[in-house]
Amino acid sequence: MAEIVTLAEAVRELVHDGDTVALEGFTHLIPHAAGHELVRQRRRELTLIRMTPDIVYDQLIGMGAARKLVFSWGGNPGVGSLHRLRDAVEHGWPVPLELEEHSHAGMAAAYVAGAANLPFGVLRGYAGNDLVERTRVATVTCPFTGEELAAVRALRPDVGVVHAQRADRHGNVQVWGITGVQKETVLASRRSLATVEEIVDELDERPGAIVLPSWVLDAVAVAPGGARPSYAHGYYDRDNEFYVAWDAISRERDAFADWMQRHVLEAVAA
Amino acid sequence: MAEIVTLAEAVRELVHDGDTVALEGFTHLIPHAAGHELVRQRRRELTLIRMTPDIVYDQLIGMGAARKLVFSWGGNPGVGSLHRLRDAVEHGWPVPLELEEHSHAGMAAAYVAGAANLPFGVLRGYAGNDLVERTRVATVTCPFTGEELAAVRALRPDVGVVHAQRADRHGNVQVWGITGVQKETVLASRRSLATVEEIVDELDERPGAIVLPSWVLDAVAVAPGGARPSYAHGYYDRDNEFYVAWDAISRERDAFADWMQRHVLEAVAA
Amino acid sequence: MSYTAGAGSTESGYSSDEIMAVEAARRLRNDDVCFVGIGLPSLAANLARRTHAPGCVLVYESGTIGAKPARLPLSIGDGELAETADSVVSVPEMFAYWLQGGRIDVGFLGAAQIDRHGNLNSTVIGPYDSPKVRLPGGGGAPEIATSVENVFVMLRQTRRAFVERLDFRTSRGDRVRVVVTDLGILEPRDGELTLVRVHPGVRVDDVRAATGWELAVASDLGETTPPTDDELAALRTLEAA
Amino acid sequence: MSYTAGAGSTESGYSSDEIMAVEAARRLRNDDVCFVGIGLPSLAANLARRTHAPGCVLVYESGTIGAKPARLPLSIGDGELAETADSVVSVPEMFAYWLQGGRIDVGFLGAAQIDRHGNLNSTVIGPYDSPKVRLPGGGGAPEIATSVENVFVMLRQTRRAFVERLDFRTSRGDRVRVVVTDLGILEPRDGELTLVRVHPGVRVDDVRAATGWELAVASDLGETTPPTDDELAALRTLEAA
Repeated sequence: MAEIVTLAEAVRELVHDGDTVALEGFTHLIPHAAGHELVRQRRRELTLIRMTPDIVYDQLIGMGAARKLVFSWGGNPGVGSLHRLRDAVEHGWPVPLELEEHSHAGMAAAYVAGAANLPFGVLRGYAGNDLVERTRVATVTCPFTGEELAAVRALRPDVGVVHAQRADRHGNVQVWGITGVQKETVLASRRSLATVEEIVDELDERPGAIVLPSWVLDAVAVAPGGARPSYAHGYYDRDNEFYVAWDAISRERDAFADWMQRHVLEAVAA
Repeated sequence: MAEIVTLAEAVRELVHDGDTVALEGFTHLIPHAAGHELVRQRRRELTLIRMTPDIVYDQLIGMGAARKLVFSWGGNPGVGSLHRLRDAVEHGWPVPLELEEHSHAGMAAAYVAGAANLPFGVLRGYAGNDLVERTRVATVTCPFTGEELAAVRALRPDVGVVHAQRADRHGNVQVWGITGVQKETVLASRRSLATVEEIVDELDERPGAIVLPSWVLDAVAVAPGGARPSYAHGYYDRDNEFYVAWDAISRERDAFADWMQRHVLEAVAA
Repeated sequence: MSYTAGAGSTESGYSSDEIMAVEAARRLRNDDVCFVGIGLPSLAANLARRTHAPGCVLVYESGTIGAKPARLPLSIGDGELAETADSVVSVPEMFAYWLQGGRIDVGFLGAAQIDRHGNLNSTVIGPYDSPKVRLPGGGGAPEIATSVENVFVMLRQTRRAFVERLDFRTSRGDRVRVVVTDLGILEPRDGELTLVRVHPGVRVDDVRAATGWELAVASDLGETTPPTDDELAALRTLEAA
Repeated sequence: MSYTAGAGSTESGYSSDEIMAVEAARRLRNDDVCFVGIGLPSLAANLARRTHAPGCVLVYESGTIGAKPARLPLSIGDGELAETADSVVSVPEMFAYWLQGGRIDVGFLGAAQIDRHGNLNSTVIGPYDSPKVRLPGGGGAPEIATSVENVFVMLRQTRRAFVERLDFRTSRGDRVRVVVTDLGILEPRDGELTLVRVHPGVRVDDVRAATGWELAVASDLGETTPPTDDELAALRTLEAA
């Protein structure tokens, strides 16, 4: 059963230095508030997993929280590069960053395998490209047809973190709109945290909603606006202007550090 | 794009003698009307696939439509045996029936593989039982951990048939309530048919609904009550009494044949 | 899985089905997530929810997670299960993420035959290729037996069912924690199902006579606590709904 | 995939982005199911829906199937895509059932580098382990390139982008049917990308100068039909929304 706690408590309890942590949310419901709490609590040596590392991972990487990134597309969607990610990869600043790079299809299959308690996932993928030499991909042979397919090792993060619209008082969590790989992230992870916009008495039905039962989560924390500048369908829109603005904020190390100091380190946890 | 046609036309066009046909619907939305049309059109030598062959498959088997059954649980839920299935297996009446027997988990994985265009599915299954010698299960070794897992050959039916609540005039089909393996059945099959309770102008949103886009279906046919004695969530309830009554109707060959003559062969197609 | 609903009221004021349901229900804990079949398992799990274990989560293989039916369903896919569930998932997801994913604490199984190791047969009586009786088959059982932590078996005890040698092994028995029968309770001890409780009024010899192998009996054999008035009242309310 | 939105209006009354979007849109058919990236591909696909191909189905990798956005999304997961979609599925389902499942007719790709065989690099400039420029990476591209029937590439033509040898091969080129650039149209002929059309006002030598390999030019080289007034009007309405 999920305990309903503060975000600061949840992060303190669930995430330790050196952990493998997945903060997921495919464009929608990206858990920014949880990422900022990791920064405030000065987590280090994390292996960060995320299909689409974007601003929140740029921030974590720029603050030196990560030693490794497992990902499939690392950019600022619709804008361009992530400058802190590039600085870490290109110049090892502030600390070197090891990469484990996948395709979206491969990473999705790896999450599915993790959620399904399988050691590997199978896909028609990684064919005829150089990724296969750079990532943990193997080959399996179909025992019926002899065809060779790609195998990816299951993702089993120490901690999975997602943001969702709301929870009830038992800690059952409801998500709607684009649900991405949130369910797989929670089910594949050893421990899991959902931040939510609000807690309500009753999760009345919403079209397209999925429910993560309380008993698959360890903690639920209220974090209103916790996805910003990403969005929470039905609560607030994506702050497209901030995504564009991030390009300038993050380009120089000093400007980035100033921004983080003012907007994250000196901010109060939800 | 799905064509909206009569059930008789759809079956005539899509299902041929000797085809491999899956009529799915897990307890809910079982495509009885489509099964009856297969009986009326006297299809023969079918390989019938279904996780839970129940009354409609008992009827098809008793009428001699099938030469093979691929399944994982063949009974009358909450009641007992399927007498026509038993008669075919135990006495070869009216024609011998070959069995390919799975577990639910194995068959679900095989449908998923079919829908995902993979030649096989992987599961932790078929362990320590005699099924493995009786079915098409193989072993794959995890290239990362060395663990051995079960592999099932993908299901790729010639025709997949499902029943759903409704379609719009473009042939987009909406299903809600227990959705079973309906999506996988349609996506795994070379040709597919959805029967629906009704056609509406607009598929307004329903909690828990999935939509099968028109362009993954070949035909949509209106068949009001087409799941009876199974049920259509939001339209009519399961006819539990008929499930109980079927035990007596189906026990003797003559009584069964009479019932089929009166209720299926002499009935008019929807 | 299907269970025959044969009741058969006894002089003691409750039927053998009722004591089976009560005994199984007592073994469910408030924080258990339970994979429920139709018939006695569903009765037992719903009874537990109405008595000591209101938090017990019922999962039906049709995809309904956290179902809270007011009436007992006839099938594992009745509409009420979907209407009252916290979440309804597809059947492939149910078997991959929830069962195989290790999310289920307790799974109920029935069968036509059981052996002393808790292995079960729900496939066929006689040879597979020329069966005397073709049974419905495994369904969810093969993987329930290997994916849940605790398997509870509910089965009427007869020599035809409790056999020295199965005609077919549908599921393995190594996670069977208890076998609840109409005569008593068996639990694995030293790798073999052992009679640990008899129901009130049942003699050990009755149980031996209903078992096709030489039955091990626990040195600390006890008697089942009869269903309480509260348990019976809750059970009958449930059955009447 | 991200595309730089650099417009650059020409004397001819339309920008190079506009002719690229129009030329890509013209190649979409009314019954195509199209996997759309952000930027120019999204512009092209939405333009096709508003002109000759209203039935064209837009699929975004975020899981939105049949999205009908009124405004152009900035990301592939904007809320409007979910709101207007026929169906929203999970990301794993999108890649397994829909892309790998062979349900998509046309996929758009961009890249930082392309070679004469249509192989693409969107991963890194320079050596992988000590890159000059670390690019965002493959995302959906590696499997789009092998799972859809027809790959359409949209890319501004420069010697830096059209290279003799990729620094990294992110996706293979054997399903690339057309490369739409700001200078013209390339199609594979005899296993090599060949210039088959130049845009109005562009000379073949301009295209050669912007290509890092010795460019093959079709013997039947033609000129692109300029965007019509209707196309430009629809495009600008879309961009202004």
